[in-house]
Amino acid sequence: METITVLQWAFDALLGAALLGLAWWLLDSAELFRAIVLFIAFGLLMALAWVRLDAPDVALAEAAIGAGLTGALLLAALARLESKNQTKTNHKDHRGTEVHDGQR
Amino acid sequence: MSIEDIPWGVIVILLPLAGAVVCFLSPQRVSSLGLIVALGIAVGVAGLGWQVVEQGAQRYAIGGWGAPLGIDLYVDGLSLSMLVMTVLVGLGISVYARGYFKRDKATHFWPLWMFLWSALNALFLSADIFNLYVTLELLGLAAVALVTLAGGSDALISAMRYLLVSLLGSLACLLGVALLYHSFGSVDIAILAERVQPSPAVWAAMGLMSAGLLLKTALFPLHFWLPPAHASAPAPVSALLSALVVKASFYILLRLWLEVFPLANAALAQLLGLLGAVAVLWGGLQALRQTRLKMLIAYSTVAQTGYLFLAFPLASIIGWTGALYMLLSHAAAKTAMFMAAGNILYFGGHDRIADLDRVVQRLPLTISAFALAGVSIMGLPPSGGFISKWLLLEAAIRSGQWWWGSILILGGLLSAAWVFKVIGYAFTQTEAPHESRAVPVTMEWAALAMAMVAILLGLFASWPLALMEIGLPFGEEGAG
Amino acid sequence: MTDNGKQQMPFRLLLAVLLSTLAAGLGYAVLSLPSLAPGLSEQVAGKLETSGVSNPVTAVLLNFRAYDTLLELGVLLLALLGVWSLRGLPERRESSPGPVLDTLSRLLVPLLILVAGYLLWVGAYAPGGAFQAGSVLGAAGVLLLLAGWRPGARFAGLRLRIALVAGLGVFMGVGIMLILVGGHFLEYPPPFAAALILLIEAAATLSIGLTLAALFLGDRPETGARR
Amino acid sequence: MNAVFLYALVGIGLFTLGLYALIVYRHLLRKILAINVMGSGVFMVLVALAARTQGATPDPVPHAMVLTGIVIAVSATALALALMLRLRAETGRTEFPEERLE
Repeated sequence: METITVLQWAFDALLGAALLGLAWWLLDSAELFRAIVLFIAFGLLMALAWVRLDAPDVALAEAAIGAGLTGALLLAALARLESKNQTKTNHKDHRGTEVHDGQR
Repeated sequence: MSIEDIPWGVIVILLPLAGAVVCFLSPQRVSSLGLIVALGIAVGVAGLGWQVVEQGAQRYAIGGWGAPLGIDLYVDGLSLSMLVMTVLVGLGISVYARGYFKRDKATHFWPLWMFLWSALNALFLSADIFNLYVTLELLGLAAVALVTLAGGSDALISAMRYLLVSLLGSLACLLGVALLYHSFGSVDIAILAERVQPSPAVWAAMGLMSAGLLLKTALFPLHFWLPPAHASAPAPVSALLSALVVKASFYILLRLWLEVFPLANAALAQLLGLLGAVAVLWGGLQALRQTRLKMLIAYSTVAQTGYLFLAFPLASIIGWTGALYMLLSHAAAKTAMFMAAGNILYFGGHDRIADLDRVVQRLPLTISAFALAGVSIMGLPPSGGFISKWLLLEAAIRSGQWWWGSILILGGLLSAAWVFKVIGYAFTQTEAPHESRAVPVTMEWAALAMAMVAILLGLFASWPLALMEIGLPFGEEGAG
Repeated sequence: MTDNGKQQMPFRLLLAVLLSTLAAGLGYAVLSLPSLAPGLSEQVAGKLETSGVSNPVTAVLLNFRAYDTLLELGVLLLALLGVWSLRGLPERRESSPGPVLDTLSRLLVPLLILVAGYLLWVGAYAPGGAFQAGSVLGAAGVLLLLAGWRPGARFAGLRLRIALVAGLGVFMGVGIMLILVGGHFLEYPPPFAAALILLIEAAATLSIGLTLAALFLGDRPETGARR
Repeated sequence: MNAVFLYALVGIGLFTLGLYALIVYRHLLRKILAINVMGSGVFMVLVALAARTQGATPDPVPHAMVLTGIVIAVSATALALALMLRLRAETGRTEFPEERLE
């Protein structure tokens, strides 16, 4: 019994520290791509924390929305930011064909 | 179900929400649909008003559960005044927007505006602080999306800043809500008011929620985001933001301050009053310095918001009433001013004050609207602005803090200076020739009608004043 | 980007000091709360019988505080309207999905739809419900979009819009119907509560999933058809 | 102090950390990430303190509130990202103009 509580304590403390550390790391990372990947990892750790706090409903939603969909949104936005970076001029001409592809 | 039992409050929230859905589904007929919904909301608010006048303040338990388990709607004189203000401004804006927004813009404007209206009504009726957070988010996102309709880099930059500020404010509020819920086991305002005890958590909640709401209300020095956002939005949206959206967060602050945080100490109230006074002077001076009409009007909103906070150090029924009256008459007058600016922009394609070029001859109704609204903003009789300043002055003298009264007079002088500056340029001929296009008549009349509302608030003050007292939102005489 | 675009050092230090004070104050406030507080758990447990579901979180979300959830569906739809009103987003980099992603999506999408249905169903008595199900459905949509699928003209018009507002529409419709039969707004009669909640959740799941996928896509599907 | 308060304090930490990053970093994507971290912090406070019940099951009301909050957060994030992309397309920048101190 004793060891279990100690272990739980250690786990909670570790998880809390990891959350704070990961938050700092992701916000301060020089590269945006890495920041987003770390954010997704942060979301997954949050889900773990929700499980520890007996909130399985929140854990599910966090894993699916917080980490999953928000992560996908962020990565898609970053891809668009960078695609704009590389092909700034010829993108407009490109556009029409792409839209037609999409219609099929 | 008899007519007394019709839940008008629910109708007033759902009607614009359903309107948003219908406008989204049928983009071809948005303007007509929107106007019909607006009229429906007017009927709903009239029904609710009748109920409140006849039966006093009302509470409605959604889902039949009742607080603390469920969410309640609550309407008294204060919330009813806000709803009536929203309907008056909303009808004006709806008529105006029919002329202002063309095809594609209109299909985007109407559903967003309906969402915004629904959020406002839900906010003014909510008795539950978590629900208030949800309505705040709904309101903030709708407002940001509306600002972006203007297109262009100015509008996009200020919309982005507005969005971040709005989210920050809401999150601060939500943390406050969390602390209050975990202190007292309820998010219902009335129950919190009964249970609240001074404690570190309550202080922290008060600080967080006040800071978040002050940021959203744009009280000096947290006003930095407001002038660019309000100035770069399309004119009807600027009117909505200045007249209604800023007032919504002030309303929540007022409710919390009156009910949940009455233990707030006098020093904090003095601080809010001081910031309000600085806002009046700073906003007025900045307005005077602007070269663009819409930017000028936006800075005037910073100043006029300042007046609202003068009521906090006075803390008397008459002071609160004065602030509420200021809120209502500013809503009408500022709507008229932004509409007038929109007309000028629509007409000449620019809003440079120095190049107004005898616009008074071309748009006489518009300039009359601007001037009449100016009367109320300056606080001259007979206008709503005058009544509110009179009430605030009386409260200042009664509480022995006459110096707040001097702010009212100084602020009025600053407003007078910029109103006359603009009107002066409207009479002056400039050399620069410019193209012009005809302004739809409805847009001119809408501006004039809103200005008339601001004046009528001064001529018939007794009716709105009686309305505000229903349910004693500001407490009883002697208790304040 | 050497300092990844930060403000100047003295400003950052001052801010760090200020915010540490804020954190200390807030931390003190949190620690001052009593270590035992039931909140509303007893009331929820007391009324759970009549709520129509046995998962207390679902009961709160779809019955006791259903009004919040209704407005929240409004927020989701509003965000999509806001994104759609911003025309001219930069185009995404369209790369051909490749055989792996293509096969993966063929395998995973039906599975995800199945999982969404399962989560929707168990939400009544176990962790799960409309939001979790909707977001899994949204993930399926994202996967389809990544694999290069785009809504064709058949889906992009009114049908898509109806599906997007289904959750909010059914929610409001049920609420109003309950007023018309003499109750309060969203006051489910206990015998019908389970069925009504499932109906609302099913519509909400569809709308949430589609809205999330549409938010991922960004541009309004019809604009492509018109140009 | 028990684990409940530990997590609540972590929540406060995330809130302030996010606030710091929101003010200090200029790139809009970082500001959006910062807002999300702040939000996670608030949700953490809400859920952690809900576990202060006598029995095994925590108070479900804050859990429901957080579910609502998560959906609102993803909606706001989506809008913010689209606005950022639009801003980039219009002005070529992903930061606010210099002169204003955020």
